[in-house]
Amino acid sequence: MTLEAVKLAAEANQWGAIFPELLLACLALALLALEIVLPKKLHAYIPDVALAGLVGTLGGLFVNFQSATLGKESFNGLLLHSPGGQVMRVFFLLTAILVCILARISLAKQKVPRIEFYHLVLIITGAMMLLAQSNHFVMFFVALETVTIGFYILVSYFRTKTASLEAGLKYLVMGALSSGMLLFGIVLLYGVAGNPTLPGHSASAMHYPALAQFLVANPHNFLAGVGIVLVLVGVAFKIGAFPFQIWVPDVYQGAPTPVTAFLAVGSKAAGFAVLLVLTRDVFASYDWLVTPALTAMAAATILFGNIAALTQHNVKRLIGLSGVSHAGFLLLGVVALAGPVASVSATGAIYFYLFAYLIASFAVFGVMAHIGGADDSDQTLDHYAGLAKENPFLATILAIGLGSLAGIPPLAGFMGKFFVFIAAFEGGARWTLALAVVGVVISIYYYFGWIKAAFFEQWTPPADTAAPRPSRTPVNLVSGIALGCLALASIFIGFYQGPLGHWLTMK
Amino acid sequence: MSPLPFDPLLVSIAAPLALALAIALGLPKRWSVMLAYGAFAIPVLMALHVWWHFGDAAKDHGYAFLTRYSTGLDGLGIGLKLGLNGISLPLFVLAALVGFAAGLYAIQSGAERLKIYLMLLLVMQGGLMGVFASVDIFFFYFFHELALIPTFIMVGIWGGRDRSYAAMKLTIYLTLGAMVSLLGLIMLYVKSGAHTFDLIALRDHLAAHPLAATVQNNIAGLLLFGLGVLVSLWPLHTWAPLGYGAAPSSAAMLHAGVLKKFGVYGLIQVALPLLPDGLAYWAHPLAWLAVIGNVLIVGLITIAQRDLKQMIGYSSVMHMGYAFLGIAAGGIIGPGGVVFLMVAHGLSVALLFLLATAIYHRTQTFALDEMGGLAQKTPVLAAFFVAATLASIGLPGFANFWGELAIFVALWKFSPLITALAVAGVVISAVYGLRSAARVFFGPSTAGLAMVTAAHPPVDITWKERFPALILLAALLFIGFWPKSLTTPINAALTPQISAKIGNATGR
Amino acid sequence: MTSATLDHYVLISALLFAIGLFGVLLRRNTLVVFMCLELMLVASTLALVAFSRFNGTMDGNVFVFFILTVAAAEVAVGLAIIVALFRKRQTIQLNELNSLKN
Amino acid sequence: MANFLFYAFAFFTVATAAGVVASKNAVNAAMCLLLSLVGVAGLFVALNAYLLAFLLLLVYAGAIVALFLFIVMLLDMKETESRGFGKLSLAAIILAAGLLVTGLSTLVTRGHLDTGNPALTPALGTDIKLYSYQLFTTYLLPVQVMGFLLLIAMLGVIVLSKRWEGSDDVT
Amino acid sequence: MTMLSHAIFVLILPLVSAAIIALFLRRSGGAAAAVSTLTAAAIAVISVILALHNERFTASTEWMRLGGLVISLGFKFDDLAALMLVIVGIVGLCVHVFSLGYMHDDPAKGRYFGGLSIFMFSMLGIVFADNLFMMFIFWELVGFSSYVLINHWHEKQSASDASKKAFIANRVGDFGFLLGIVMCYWLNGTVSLTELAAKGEAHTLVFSTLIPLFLFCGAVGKSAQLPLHVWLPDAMEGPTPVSALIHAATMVAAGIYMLCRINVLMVPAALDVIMWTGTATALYAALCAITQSDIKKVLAYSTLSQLGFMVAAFGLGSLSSTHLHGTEAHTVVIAAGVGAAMFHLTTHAFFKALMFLGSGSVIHGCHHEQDIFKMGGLRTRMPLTFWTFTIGVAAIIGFPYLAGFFSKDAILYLAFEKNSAVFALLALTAVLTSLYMVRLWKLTFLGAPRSDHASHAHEGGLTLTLPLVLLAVLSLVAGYTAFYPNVFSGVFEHIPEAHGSDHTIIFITSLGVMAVGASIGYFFYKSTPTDTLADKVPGLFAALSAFRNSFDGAYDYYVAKIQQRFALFVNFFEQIFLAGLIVRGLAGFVGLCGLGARALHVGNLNAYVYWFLFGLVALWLFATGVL
Repeated sequence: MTLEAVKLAAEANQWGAIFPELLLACLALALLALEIVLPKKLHAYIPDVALAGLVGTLGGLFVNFQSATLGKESFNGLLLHSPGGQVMRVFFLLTAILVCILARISLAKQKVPRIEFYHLVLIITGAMMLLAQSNHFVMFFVALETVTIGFYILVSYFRTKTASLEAGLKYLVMGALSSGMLLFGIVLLYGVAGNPTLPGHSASAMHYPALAQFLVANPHNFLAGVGIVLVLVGVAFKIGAFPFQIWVPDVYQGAPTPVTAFLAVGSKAAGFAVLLVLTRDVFASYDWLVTPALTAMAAATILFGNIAALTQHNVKRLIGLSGVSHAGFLLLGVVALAGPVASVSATGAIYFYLFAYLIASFAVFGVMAHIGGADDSDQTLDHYAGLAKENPFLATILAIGLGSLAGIPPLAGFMGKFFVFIAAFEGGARWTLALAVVGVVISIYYYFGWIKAAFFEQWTPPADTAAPRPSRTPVNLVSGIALGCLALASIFIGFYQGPLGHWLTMK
Repeated sequence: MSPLPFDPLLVSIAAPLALALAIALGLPKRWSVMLAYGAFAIPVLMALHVWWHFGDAAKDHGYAFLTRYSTGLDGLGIGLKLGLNGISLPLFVLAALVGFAAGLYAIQSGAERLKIYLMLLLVMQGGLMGVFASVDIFFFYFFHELALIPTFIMVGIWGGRDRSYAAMKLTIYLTLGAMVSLLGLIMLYVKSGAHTFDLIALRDHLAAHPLAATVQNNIAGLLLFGLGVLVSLWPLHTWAPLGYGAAPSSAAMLHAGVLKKFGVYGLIQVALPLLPDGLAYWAHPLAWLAVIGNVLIVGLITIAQRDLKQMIGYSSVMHMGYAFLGIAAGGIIGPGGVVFLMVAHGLSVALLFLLATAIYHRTQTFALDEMGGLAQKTPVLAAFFVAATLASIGLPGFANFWGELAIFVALWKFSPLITALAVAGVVISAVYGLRSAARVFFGPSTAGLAMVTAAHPPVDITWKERFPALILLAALLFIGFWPKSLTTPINAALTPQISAKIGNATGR
Repeated sequence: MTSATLDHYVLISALLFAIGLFGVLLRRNTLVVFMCLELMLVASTLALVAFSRFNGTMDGNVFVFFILTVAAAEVAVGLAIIVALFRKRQTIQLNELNSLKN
Repeated sequence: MANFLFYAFAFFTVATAAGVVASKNAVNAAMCLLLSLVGVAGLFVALNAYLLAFLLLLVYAGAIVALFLFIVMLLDMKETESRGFGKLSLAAIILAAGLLVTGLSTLVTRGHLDTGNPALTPALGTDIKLYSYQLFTTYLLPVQVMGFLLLIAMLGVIVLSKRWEGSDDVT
Repeated sequence: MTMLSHAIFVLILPLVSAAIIALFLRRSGGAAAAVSTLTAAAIAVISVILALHNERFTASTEWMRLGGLVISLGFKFDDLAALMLVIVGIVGLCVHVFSLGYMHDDPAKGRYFGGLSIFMFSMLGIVFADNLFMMFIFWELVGFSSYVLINHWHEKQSASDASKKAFIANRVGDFGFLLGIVMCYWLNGTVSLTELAAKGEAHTLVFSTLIPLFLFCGAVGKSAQLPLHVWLPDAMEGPTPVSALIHAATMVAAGIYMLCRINVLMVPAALDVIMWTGTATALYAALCAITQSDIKKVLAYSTLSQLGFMVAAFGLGSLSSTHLHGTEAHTVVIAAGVGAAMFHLTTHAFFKALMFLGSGSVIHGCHHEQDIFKMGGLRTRMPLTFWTFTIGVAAIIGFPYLAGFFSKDAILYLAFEKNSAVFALLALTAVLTSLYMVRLWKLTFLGAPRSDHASHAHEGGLTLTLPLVLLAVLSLVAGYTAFYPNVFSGVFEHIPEAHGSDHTIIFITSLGVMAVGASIGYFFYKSTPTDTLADKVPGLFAALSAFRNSFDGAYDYYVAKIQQRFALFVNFFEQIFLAGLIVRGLAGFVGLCGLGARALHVGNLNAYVYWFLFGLVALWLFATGVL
């Protein structure tokens, strides 16, 4: 081991390739520094710094979208900078921006520390971006745990509320459990793939390409199969797929609304980014194992998510369970990818779906943040009664967001579903697709029920004044613009897919 | 090409949508209302223009005025391709006319929150124009859904009795239909192997490489189920009367008059040329379902209705049965008759809904039992209503007759027994049609009506109501007296492809 | 007594993992549940080290570092949550912590 | 000798781990966890991973379990865990146990792994230099991320525990 | 102008008139009346010109084409059409003129005359139609105009009901008519009357018993044969001139006209059915007429009865007679059914229109009193009406050498030749006809007035009387075939004429039945305010009334007790079973599943951990294909 070797290995660490993540990290540190340096009255502007930094990073990423490292590995193969990775980076940055905007609304109603929240969001975002590009199980695990532990804190961030803490605890236990399973799966894969008596074994068995090579050489290894299933369980927890969705409503309800949004969109998308890479590139030769598992999971997830959301009255639980069903639809795309006849457009369809989901979800969460009071775990459909009369802007945004989530044309969500359905059909998931259609029909009931509450019903104060409706936060400029943009984007993308449409034929 | 410097089809889609967007972005009410006249009139002008020029226009596969706009999905074979053939042209004109009438009626209706009402109606109108102008199957579907959504909201906000339940039921039912038919379209897209939604390209491709029979059967089954829900094929129809009963008049006019035709239109435009064997496979079950369910059972149910609007809703369900029968009958006469009937029924049912609301404004009720003798006060309204009723029950002179006649003629070749049952439906429709007209208008005034009319002396049909009604009635009569105005393009569209493909009526 | 092979280590590791999982299932004291979760992580490290040893690769050993760090961070945050919750609710029994449900 | 060590530590580890699950008292459970970790450390030693064994004891036993004990003491719970299970949960427990046993036995019977001669495979875990080399070259990025992980963990604990002016915490 | 353009002009003219009235003259009844009447006059004049001009032609143009289905708008102007055209034209003009007076004070005169114009248009369409589709179209349209005109006084519940009934009964008939047309279209490839005739000549026609029977359904509806006759008596709710025009002279006769048009399609079995239907209708209606007290209803039933005669005549079919020319025997087949039916149609049109208008005059004079038991003594008060009416009565009962005498004789002779049972029944019917007509005549005009209205009755103006006179003249002369110019020979040469002993038999029979019936009618009935039959033989009267009402009763029972109940049941089924049990049930089931799924979120972490374990196992089982 010479110095040369060390140097060589160190040079493989191309820090320039992860400049957005680095920027986020620096920004996060800068926030903490600013909190110490700045006088108290200026603290109110620190979130704006975070927001501006995020927007700047996004801009930088756009400028450097076709970077030199695109398509190449970096950090000794820990990361792979794929086009999909770039797309997900943009996705997470957008998510973070919107979460920050939501946080400005929600945190204002709470007596909790502010700056740390943004710090955490930035770190988690960076970790998610790394996660989406990881090409090695160590990187994967570390980034994943960073995200997860960050979320433990965020979920229980409103520590003066029992609900938030309880949600935090539940997320902690379930998250740790799933991490344990995931880790054990990784370990098994590592152990099998490094086994010198097996063909195709590798010294760096946690490197995805090496592992994939090994799996191709050993298409029916039992332990590898167990490992793959355990890894899938870990990822399924993240995306909230049945039967690992059970935590979703409780945690979504208890978590602060911006965190719920972050979980629902960011965490779920991270799970899918990982699942996409794993099923498509790593576990491809185990499609005999992965496809039936994912198919069953997708079908059950769609059905369960929609059916369970049907009777919900608390909108946070409702949106959580509807998110479960969306995970099911996305899984349908993954199934199409993993199937024997891989669909060409599945990857792009999933990305498209994710973006449509992001736009629609944040529109809804944005409205929820305005409607919810200080105790934002208690937000029911009744709180929306008469919204259309009192605040037509929010009501319209809500309707567009929910419509897009429900998959009603001409909104973006419909296009997402449409592409995923095409992919699923190409991938041969016929019966699951049929179930998905049933799911869509069921979902209309609760989405429409929500719209109904906002548009068709009048607010009648309950007989007992014990539960007054929380007053609605007025819409400020930034969130107004953000929500307006989200709604318009939902419509616009529905009509004109533009460059996003090219993803669908992206390899 | 049309001699206009712009694409008339795109303009007729974009004009209403643009105004809708402008209203959404906060156009003042005065301007909204004023511009709405224009936005509803532009499609009519465009439609009449293309109709006039259709005969001379250059055609590709029977399609004139073809233009394609990319929306970024070229890789998937999806693009906004606009054009009209002999089947879509009549329906395009229908959509424009009924939309115009409904729009005019809505503008003067003075509905609560008129701006939003108009906005939704404009979205509907834009979508409808798009449905019939789209040559791309995806956009054909897309525009249908676009036009569908306002219906839900309009029923929910401006609806009548049971509006909440009706809106929900309508939404769920129609989503089911739309999703299942989407599934069928996706299956067609994937299985065809052409990887395009362009109808013309698909036709060419499938002519060279026809789909296997089982695949055709499956796709046709999905489409029939899905579109069957949308067109209220028995027993998937229960949303229709409820929804129409609750819907505000303009929404009901546009939905029952035009939007509902989407399903049948899809079967003729998409399934017939692309899936001939599949349709033939389902023809008998479909015909029996339509004749026993839609025509006879629903016909009897219509007789038993006590609510004017629900009755009209049921009658429209019944008439859709004839549309399915025509499709099952095949050949050129059957589907051609269906296209004819669609246009005619669209006009007549829209007229009926308009008049039903006009009646409501005078009687304050839709309950047939509480009405009577209104004709003494409002003779012209009565004349309009009777004319609309007679049109809808297929009196010669009105357009509906030709459609029904052609369908019966085609159907005999398919099955004389079914024809006999279907023709029996004509008697049933006469029973409920005349019964309702008599209940509302004729005979002595009822005590209830006298009370209402004492409070609000009923005026005869006003010009604000009369003008849209006249448009529809004139169109009905025009087509009724000059059927060739419709059959010439229909023949041109149906003859080349279909006579060769569907053999069960041997070219007749 | 046969010599300890990789299989033995994997078995022990799996056993530890299973015991941990069983503990999470069984116990109602949040702290003990948490301990059992740690047990599961430890089980993984054991397998990692064993694989690393028998396969003659280094990655596994290095991975253990990261796992230990993650475990430490997790415990810190977890215990903080548990303490905060205890201060609010005066209990850490799982079956009493169910204010979030339908 | 090595075999004896293995069996002894293995038995010890499993037994004490069972103790964690079985002990009534949280303190006992923590002590059992500690012992179990010692057992694992022993197994590490048997696998020639001396550094890791040391680290395990240091980090886990020294820091984590101590933290656990500290919290157990701090919270000073009077109530013990409610005992006894309903019929349903008893059935579920038995089923779960059955599943776990089945799973384990499947793993053992089907998951057999041949290895080369362990004597011939290099015991890389003994070489401390190798760890540092790997951590500072190949795995430099994860190490950096770990840094941030620890940072946010710290921050998180502060956020969750510190009293803030104006907060309506009650203790 | 060619004759074709005359024909087109005649057809279009009333449509234009109707359109003008509908669009512009709705409120100015006088102008509407003028337009409509002038139109009718023009029609009458041109009709006569067309008929007299010896040109017979066919012409057609494509109206609609859909694939192979071509529906053309055409003219088949032969002697048959010419005869019908003249009848329609003349009766139409008379009725228009009569209406000028009769409807003078009606507030909705515009609508009335518009309706009349529409009717003229539709009726002429039937007359001219050269194919069955076109005939069907105008067939429906006359139904529509009949509906409008019956419903003229729509504020009366009875008028509203009657119009509805008429339309629906006609629709039932049209159901069969349409099926017959469609069947003929597919079987013979054409529905053009000319082409069908040509095929018949060339013996390439495909026969089927069903086709004529289906087509006959149309005639049953329109010409009010059993069992669809029920609408005609009720149709008397319309203004009396309408009854004269539509429900006596022209529209109801369209069924017979149509049958004559499709004579080529007839087969013996179908003819038998037609014959018996006609006979039964004739007898039934005559029995019904005896107990009527409403002047118009008596005439309505008499119309029914006479239509029965015509239908029976058509059903009796053709006659072949052998003439000896030297040594060669020529067998000549004449379409005697067509001839007899059309002959009777012609004469009936005149005398029945006359009587209806006469009754209208009476009703007008008696201030809309229609009950004959409240009349009486009008002979002196309305002499012109009395005399013209008397001519009508004489004609219908077959008073020798009046119009009805010849045509009825022709039918009786045909029946005598072909079927003695029918002959007997028709003869019986003729007795009854004389009886009820004389009864009506006596009760209305003779004796003393039995009400104020009757005693103050007076003759109407010129517009009321002039048509009566014209029609009376026609009733006197229309029976002489020689009276007609030779232009109708295509029809009239088929009129069966009895010769020799047959002639004597028929003459005597005819005279006998007339005399018997008339005597009974004249001597039995007293000019009293109550029905003499009801007083003297109440059992018979009740039986006859019940017999008359039996059809209405049956239909009412069917509509109210069967159809309506079945509809309600189906509706109930739909609401409860389909919309309720299935749809709501499905929704409820999904909702229950939702509640179940919701209940799974128990909030307890331990329970959630089980999900993970079981989920892991399930996933494994799915993955490895066990599940």
